[in-house]
Amino acid sequence: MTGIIWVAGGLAALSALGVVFSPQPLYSALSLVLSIGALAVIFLVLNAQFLFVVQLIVYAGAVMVLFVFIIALLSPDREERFRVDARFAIGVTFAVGVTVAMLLAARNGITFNGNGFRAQQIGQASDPYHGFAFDQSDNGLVNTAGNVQSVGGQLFTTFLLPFEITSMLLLVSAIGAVYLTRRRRDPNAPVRRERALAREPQLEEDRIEVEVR
Amino acid sequence: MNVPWLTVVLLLPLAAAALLQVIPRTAVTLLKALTVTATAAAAAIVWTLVATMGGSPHSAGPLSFHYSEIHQWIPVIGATYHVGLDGISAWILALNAGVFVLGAILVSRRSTDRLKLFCGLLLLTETMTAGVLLSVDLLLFYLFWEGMLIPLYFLLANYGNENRGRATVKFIVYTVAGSLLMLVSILSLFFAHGVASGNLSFDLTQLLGGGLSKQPLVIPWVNITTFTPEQWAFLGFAAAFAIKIPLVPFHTWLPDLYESAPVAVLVFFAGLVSKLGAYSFIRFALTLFPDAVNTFKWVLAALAVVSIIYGALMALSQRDIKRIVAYSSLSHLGFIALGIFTLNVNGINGAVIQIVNHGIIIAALFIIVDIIEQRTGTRDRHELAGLERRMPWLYAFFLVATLAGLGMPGMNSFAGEFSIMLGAFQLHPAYAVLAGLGVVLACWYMLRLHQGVMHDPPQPRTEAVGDIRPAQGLVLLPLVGLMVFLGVFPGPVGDVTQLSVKQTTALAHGYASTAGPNFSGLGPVSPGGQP
Amino acid sequence: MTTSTVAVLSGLILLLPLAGALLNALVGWRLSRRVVNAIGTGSILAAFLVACVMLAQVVGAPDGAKSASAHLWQWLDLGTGGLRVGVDVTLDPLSAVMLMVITGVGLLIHVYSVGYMEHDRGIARFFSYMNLFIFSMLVLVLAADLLILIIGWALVALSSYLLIGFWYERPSAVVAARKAFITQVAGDVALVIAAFLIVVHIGTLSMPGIFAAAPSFASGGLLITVVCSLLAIGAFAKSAQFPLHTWLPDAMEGPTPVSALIHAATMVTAGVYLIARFHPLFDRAPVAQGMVACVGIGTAVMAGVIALSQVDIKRVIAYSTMSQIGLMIFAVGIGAYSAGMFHLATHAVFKALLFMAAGNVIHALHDEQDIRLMGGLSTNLRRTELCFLSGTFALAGIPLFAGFFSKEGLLGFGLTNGPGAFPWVLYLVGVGINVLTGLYAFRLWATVFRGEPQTARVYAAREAPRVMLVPVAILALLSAFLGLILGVWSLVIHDNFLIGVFARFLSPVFTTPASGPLAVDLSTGTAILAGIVGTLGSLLGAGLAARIWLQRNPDPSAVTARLPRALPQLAYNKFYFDEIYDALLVRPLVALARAARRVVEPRFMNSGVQTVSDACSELGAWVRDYQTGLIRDYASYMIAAAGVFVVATLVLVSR
Amino acid sequence: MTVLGVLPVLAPPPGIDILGLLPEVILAGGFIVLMMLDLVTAPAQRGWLAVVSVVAVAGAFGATVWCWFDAATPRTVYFGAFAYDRFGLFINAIILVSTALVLMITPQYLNRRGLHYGEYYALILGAATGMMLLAGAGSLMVIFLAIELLSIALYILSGFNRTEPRSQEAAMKYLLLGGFASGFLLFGMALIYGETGHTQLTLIAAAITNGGGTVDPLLMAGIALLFVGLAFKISAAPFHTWTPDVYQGAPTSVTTFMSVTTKVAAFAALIRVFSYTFGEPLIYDRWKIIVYFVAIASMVVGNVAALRQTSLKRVLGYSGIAQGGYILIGVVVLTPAATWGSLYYLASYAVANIGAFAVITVMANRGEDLDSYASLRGLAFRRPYVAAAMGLFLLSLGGFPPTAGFFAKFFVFAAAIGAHELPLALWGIGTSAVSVFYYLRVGLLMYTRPQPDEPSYNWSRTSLSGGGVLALTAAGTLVMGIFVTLVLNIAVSAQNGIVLHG
Amino acid sequence: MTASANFPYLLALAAFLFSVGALGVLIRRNPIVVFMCIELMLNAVNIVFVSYGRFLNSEEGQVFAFMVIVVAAAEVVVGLALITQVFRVGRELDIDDLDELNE
Repeated sequence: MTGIIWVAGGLAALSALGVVFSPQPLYSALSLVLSIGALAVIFLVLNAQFLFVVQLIVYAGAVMVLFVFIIALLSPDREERFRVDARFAIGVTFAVGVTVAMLLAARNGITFNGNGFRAQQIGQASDPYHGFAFDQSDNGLVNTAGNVQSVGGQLFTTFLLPFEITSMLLLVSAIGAVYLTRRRRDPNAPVRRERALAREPQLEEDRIEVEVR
Repeated sequence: MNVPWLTVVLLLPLAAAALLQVIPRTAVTLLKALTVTATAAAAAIVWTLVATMGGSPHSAGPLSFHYSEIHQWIPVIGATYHVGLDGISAWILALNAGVFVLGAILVSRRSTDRLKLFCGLLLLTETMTAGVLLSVDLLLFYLFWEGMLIPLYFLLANYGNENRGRATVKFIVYTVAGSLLMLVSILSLFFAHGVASGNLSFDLTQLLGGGLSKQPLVIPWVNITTFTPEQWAFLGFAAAFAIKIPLVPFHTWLPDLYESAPVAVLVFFAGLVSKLGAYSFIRFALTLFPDAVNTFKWVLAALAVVSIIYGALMALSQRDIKRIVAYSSLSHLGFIALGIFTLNVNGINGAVIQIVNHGIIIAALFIIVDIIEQRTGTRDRHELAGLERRMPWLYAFFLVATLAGLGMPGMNSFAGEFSIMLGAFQLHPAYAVLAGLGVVLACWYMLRLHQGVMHDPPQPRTEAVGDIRPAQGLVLLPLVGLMVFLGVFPGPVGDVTQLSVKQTTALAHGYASTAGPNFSGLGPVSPGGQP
Repeated sequence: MTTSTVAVLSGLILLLPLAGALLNALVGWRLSRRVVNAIGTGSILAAFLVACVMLAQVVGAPDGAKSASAHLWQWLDLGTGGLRVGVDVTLDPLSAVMLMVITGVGLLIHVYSVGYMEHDRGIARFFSYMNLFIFSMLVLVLAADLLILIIGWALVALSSYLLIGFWYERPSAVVAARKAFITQVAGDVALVIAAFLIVVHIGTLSMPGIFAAAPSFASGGLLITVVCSLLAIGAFAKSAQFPLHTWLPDAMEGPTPVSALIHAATMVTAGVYLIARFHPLFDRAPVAQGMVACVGIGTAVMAGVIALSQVDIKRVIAYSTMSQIGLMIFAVGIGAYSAGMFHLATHAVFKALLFMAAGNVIHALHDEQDIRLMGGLSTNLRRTELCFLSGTFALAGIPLFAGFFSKEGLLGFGLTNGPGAFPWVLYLVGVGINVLTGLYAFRLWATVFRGEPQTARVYAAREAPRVMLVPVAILALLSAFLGLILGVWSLVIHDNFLIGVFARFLSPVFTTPASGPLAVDLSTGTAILAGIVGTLGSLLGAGLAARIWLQRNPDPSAVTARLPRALPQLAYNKFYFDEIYDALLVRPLVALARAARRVVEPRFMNSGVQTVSDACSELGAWVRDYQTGLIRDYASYMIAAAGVFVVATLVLVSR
Repeated sequence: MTVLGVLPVLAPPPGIDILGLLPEVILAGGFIVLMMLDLVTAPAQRGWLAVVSVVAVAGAFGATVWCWFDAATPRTVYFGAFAYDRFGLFINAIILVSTALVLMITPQYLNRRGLHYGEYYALILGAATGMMLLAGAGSLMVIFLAIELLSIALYILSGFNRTEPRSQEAAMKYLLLGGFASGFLLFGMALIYGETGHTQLTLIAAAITNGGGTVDPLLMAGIALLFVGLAFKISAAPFHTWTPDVYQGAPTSVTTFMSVTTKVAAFAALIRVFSYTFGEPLIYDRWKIIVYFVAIASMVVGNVAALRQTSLKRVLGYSGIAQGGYILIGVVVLTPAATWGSLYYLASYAVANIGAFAVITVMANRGEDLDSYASLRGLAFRRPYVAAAMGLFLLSLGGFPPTAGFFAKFFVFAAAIGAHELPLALWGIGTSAVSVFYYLRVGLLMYTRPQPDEPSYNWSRTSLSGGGVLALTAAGTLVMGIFVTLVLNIAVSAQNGIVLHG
Repeated sequence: MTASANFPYLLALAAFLFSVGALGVLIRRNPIVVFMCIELMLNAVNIVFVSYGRFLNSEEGQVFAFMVIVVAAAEVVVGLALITQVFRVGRELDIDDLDELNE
């Protein structure tokens, strides 16, 4: 198990670097697919079979296809190499810092044996879900193979509200996507491109006023 | 009788302002008539109240009010609608009512295009200033104090000469900065009192006991010992009031603003609004922070003296006659402030008397300067001369106003300045002597102003001007009459104020007083002086 | 003499001039000249009659009840611990004398003005101011409260200011008026501060109260010395004494009747009155008294010297006035209150006379005032000359004329009762002044009326109309005989020949335990000798003047031309006091004011606000610079902040 | 039983209570109805969609009022996922009133700008639903989803003007940065969930309280990151940078909507999470530092940057940042008074800000937003009442009595001083003084007579509904500034009624 | 437990992915790639959720991760629609071009 995690983790990390640093958007997209897949493997190792499936179908399947489709549609150029500037420095510092800090914090701040791990104590102390009790043992519900059913049950009971919100969310994004991309044939909608262009001088005026102020 | 007169005084102008909105803007005469009527009605009520308020006040206590009303307002934080009229506020309220009548009358034909707006704002300002004078609850007071800026802002921003924009913003930002510091002080006091007494209140009469710590505040980490919380709170109040009065070096908004504002605004702005700082000092700062006041009185009195002399010097070096009057106002307000910081009966009484007097004088001076500007088209001292022959009536009015302005004995301001200087003398003779220097300087610049405009052979601009119209004379006449009348009979003012002033002074001295010569009793009054 | 009588009479005498002033001021411009004249002089005539009644009241009152006060109304009452001032009036011999001088001389001058101002358009204004002056002066002398006295004191200055600047289109008049007023205000301030000291120490400003409580001041102590010095400074400003004297000569810019009334007869002597009135305090402050005496006599000498060098007829008289008042101040400084007051009274008469006679001359010469352009006027202005001569004799102290009695009285008192170890030093100076007085008095008369006419205008000069001559004549008679009558009367009642009756009359006021004798005691040989020496001094001066100037072509600078150049130069330029004050006071103040406007206000006063506002604006520009519009920049800010926050919390955990 | 188990709504098991969601459900229903109606509405009749949406909002408001009385004892519904309490309902009311006001001024504006499409109303209602869910969110998950719901709707609305590059740019910025911020938010939530074992706020609070005297570094990191995510939504410095750009680029009616409601909803969540979940002293002492800093930074940056602006929308954007800083004071202070002070602040901010933006909206000309300073010049001479109303709103934002803004600031500063956080109050006061400068400058411009050589602007006539909105907001500004108790009492009982235990 | 011992490294991996994604947002100019980087960040979060859920024995983490995926998908839909809309008309695919709104 550990080995799989390490291999998949390493792969995910490498492909993540690929996403960020490959000059071709398409390569980035493919790297991302790879990364997502590697993460899916980790999910599987962690007994999240449901997520494993969702990750592959929704993410690697639908979302990434969409990405690739858009890349194809807009056919972006190869991006010029990034410059090493203040932004880059901030980003790298943050990346290194957060990773190291998280590693240290996780190692030192959390011990799974003993009293340090508070969440577990609390979980045992007060069980929140009366009707849908967990098996609190280490080989409990989560660990049994095939937790799709239990997660699904949770989605329709404990997490009903979030689930419903999700539906609305998708509806909104659907409307939005349709609205944004649809070409209007609406006679009532005056398209005033010239207006948009005509704003330029206005802007200049604004700028001048800044100076004069 | 159960008529809540104070509320009526507050609401009457407001109601009139609302009523104005339904009058078409073309009905100029009606608009003006309504405004004048409303202010006059308010004035009639106020003057009747003041005239009949003799005798002992209704409520006893450390501060007593002849008329007061109290209602719940924001119970959650213990804020109340508590208004009260006592000897100190009475005369200033009377002045308030008067200057607004004057302002309403003076609304000139030149601003007819937006007369409605002007009248509405004027009435709103009256409500706000009256509220400042009547509030006993600190939060209510702050509400009016800051709220006053709104109509004033619109008035000053709308009417006046082309420089008004900058001047107005400067004034508002300056005052707001000071007021906000006062707000912090009010809140500190409120909580300290709440913790100490267990009940929340913004009522002045409740807060008098203090509650703020008198231990010096130590800034953590750097370990610097600073003033006590009480002193800090006092400084917050002082900042707000010193800016409003204004004391040097917080005065820089004043000349610009006075120069740009139209006369109809100036009569009540210079005549009253700037005095509210002085009034509030007496009403709130002295009573709430006796220890701090006693600590800082030396500095504040010194600032007041600096204001007197600095204002006089600045007035001496101006060419613009309106600016001369503006700086003279600074100088005279220094006198008022000096009277307050003496912390004795004479000084504070003098300050109250002088608030009223100076309101009358400065209003008259600004009206006169405005007339001169209208007639000659200039305010440059060097282009004006020889108006006496052309405008004998104006000359006469101006003469009286000038004399009153320079503190001529026999004029109204003498009574105030004498008691102020006496109070200052009791604080420390040096203050009185320096203030005396201010009097001499005042004499110099006021006479130079008056003579420069009125005497000498006429200049091209002053050759062909005519005398003031009878209507203008009728506006000036009561002012000038009051200058003389109150100079000869200042007694009534003192009669009304003395009880409240005594109470305030007692409060200001009521706690551990610091050093300073003790002249609390001026000794026996010789029978020769009394009937 | 009851309180109510005093109240009624005082009210009446105050209201009459005031009513005249108001009437003329408000409606005078619509009335005919005759009516204006009638109002102006009539009100003073009425006041004079009331004053007579008041004098009679005082005279008729029994001994020990010569003084009465009345409370008119409460001016201000600030409660216990505060100021209490009543509008109180006192009628006593001292104020009665002042009332007579003010209304009497005032009446004559008003009558004279009718003629003098005949062609002036502002006659209503003039009479209004004049009446106001009389009113103010009456307030001053009747006041029984120091604060009311200060009010009168300032009102007097005001009327003086108005009248000096009466011809307001003359720039020099305008400046002179302002100068006079500012000087007066400086004196007022001194007076006010003295009042503060008094009220803080005694607790009242009521004059009877002050005098009653005077013993509570330590005699000769610092406090009383300061109080009296301040009072004296106030008096000096009013009476044009060194160092506050420079306004008086300039005040001659006013019309001549004004000079006669205000700057000779009444107002300028108010300082003498003040010190005399506050004698209970001065008696306890010998140092202040000495200061007053020295200043008085010093001013007398200085003014006499200057008078000798001047060529303007009115200025010569003005300096002579200054000199004579110096003598009066000297008198009250050494405690010769009665003598000082007597000289005040006689001086009022003869100096008003001189001014009015000079006015006649000026009038006749169409506003010519330079004595070098006069001469030989005695042919055309014979009556005026006679009157003038009477005044000159009185001024020079020629025996039996009014001035003789008063001046010798006070000088003799100085020798016998003067202060310090060597009273004769001051006396000798006084004799010197007598010589000087004789010199400049007769110099003026000689150069104006005698000799050859210097200009053609002199030939065309006409005698003044009757309305101007009659008052002058009355005064001439008075200055010739007033002293004599009183002297004879004194002799009749076996009293001091010089000022006996007068001193007796005033004695209820000045008799206090601390004060010594009231008048020179002529029974001693020293006193008689002093009188003789003093008189000889006066005669010597007169003789010298006659010798120098009674030539065919009297030269006004006959004396000074023979002296070393520096001295006449100094004297002619009034010892450069104006220039010194200008350099020491006016210019620095103006420079300071200019510096305040040009440097302090913009650089320092505004800088605080400006700095804050600039800083905010700069900060705003800085923030705006970081608002690049680039998403990546925005994201980098977020990341940086988030990183800092996470690290911060982690660090804080380990704390 | 199985059937009922599948349809828990019909026979809800314990913990599911549709009544608690009534306003949200009504609004979501309105959203769906509008979506449908849009398909059958003729372009010229789209004004009716506004009417329908206002009706939906009114219905939701009615439900909110009913719930207010029903929720006298607060509780959570949906297994702790949603708080049914007066706190949330108070926020709901603000959001609904704001939404209704925005909807009233919208049709005219959209018509002028040629943007009148039916999706607009659906999206507005969708966003409003998300905000209300955020206001009542009782679990991290709901917070996240509600934020995303409202965000996605707003992303689209920002770019609603598809032909205007600036609008598109604004949408793009908002979207990318919003997604970026969501990452932080989620990371924080993940850490919090992991360290406490729960996503339900009440349980998290219990876990922290029971956690003993230790502070978990990862929990703190999670809290910090969660704050970053929320700070982005309330546009607090230094996470504010998108605000002025998006406000300026988005159609004005959308700016009006989101400048108020998003902030209000996000603040509700912020207060619920930070003040009432992470309030345990040991934890509080640590996150306080961050919020303290962010509050001060927001006040300073917002006010100072606004000094140098020339666009009214940007100024109001920066002013909104500063106002956020003031409200954050109420979060830092952590006393009941601070909470109801913040609530009062939110209400007053909503009224004044909607009013101010409504002025820009109703002024908008055919084809362009008149939001530059130059275009304000002389407004008072042509549209005196509009200018007066604008002045009033600016004064309220500047904190002048007797407007609502004064008492808002007052309560917040009072809370700070009462909790001995004087420096915070002083920062607030100093920056308030600075803010007066630019508020007044705008006001002054309206009252400056334009020079003859300057272009004269053709401000639109104020429509009935636009005028009504201005009148309502102006009246609200004044009423809240004088009859304080009307709203204050509600805010206090909202604070008292907040859910603390499941 | 071996899985427990891996926990810190999983967190570190998540942190790494997250921060690399953030770095990508900072340095990449193609909006599509920026979007991918954001997806990367969200994925990183999912690891945290799942691994925590695993060790806490709760399904909440998985449910949360599921929600994240859904939201990410929705966001991508809107985002890509917007990108096509913004950059359809011959504009270079570069977010640095979007700097008209800056003051």
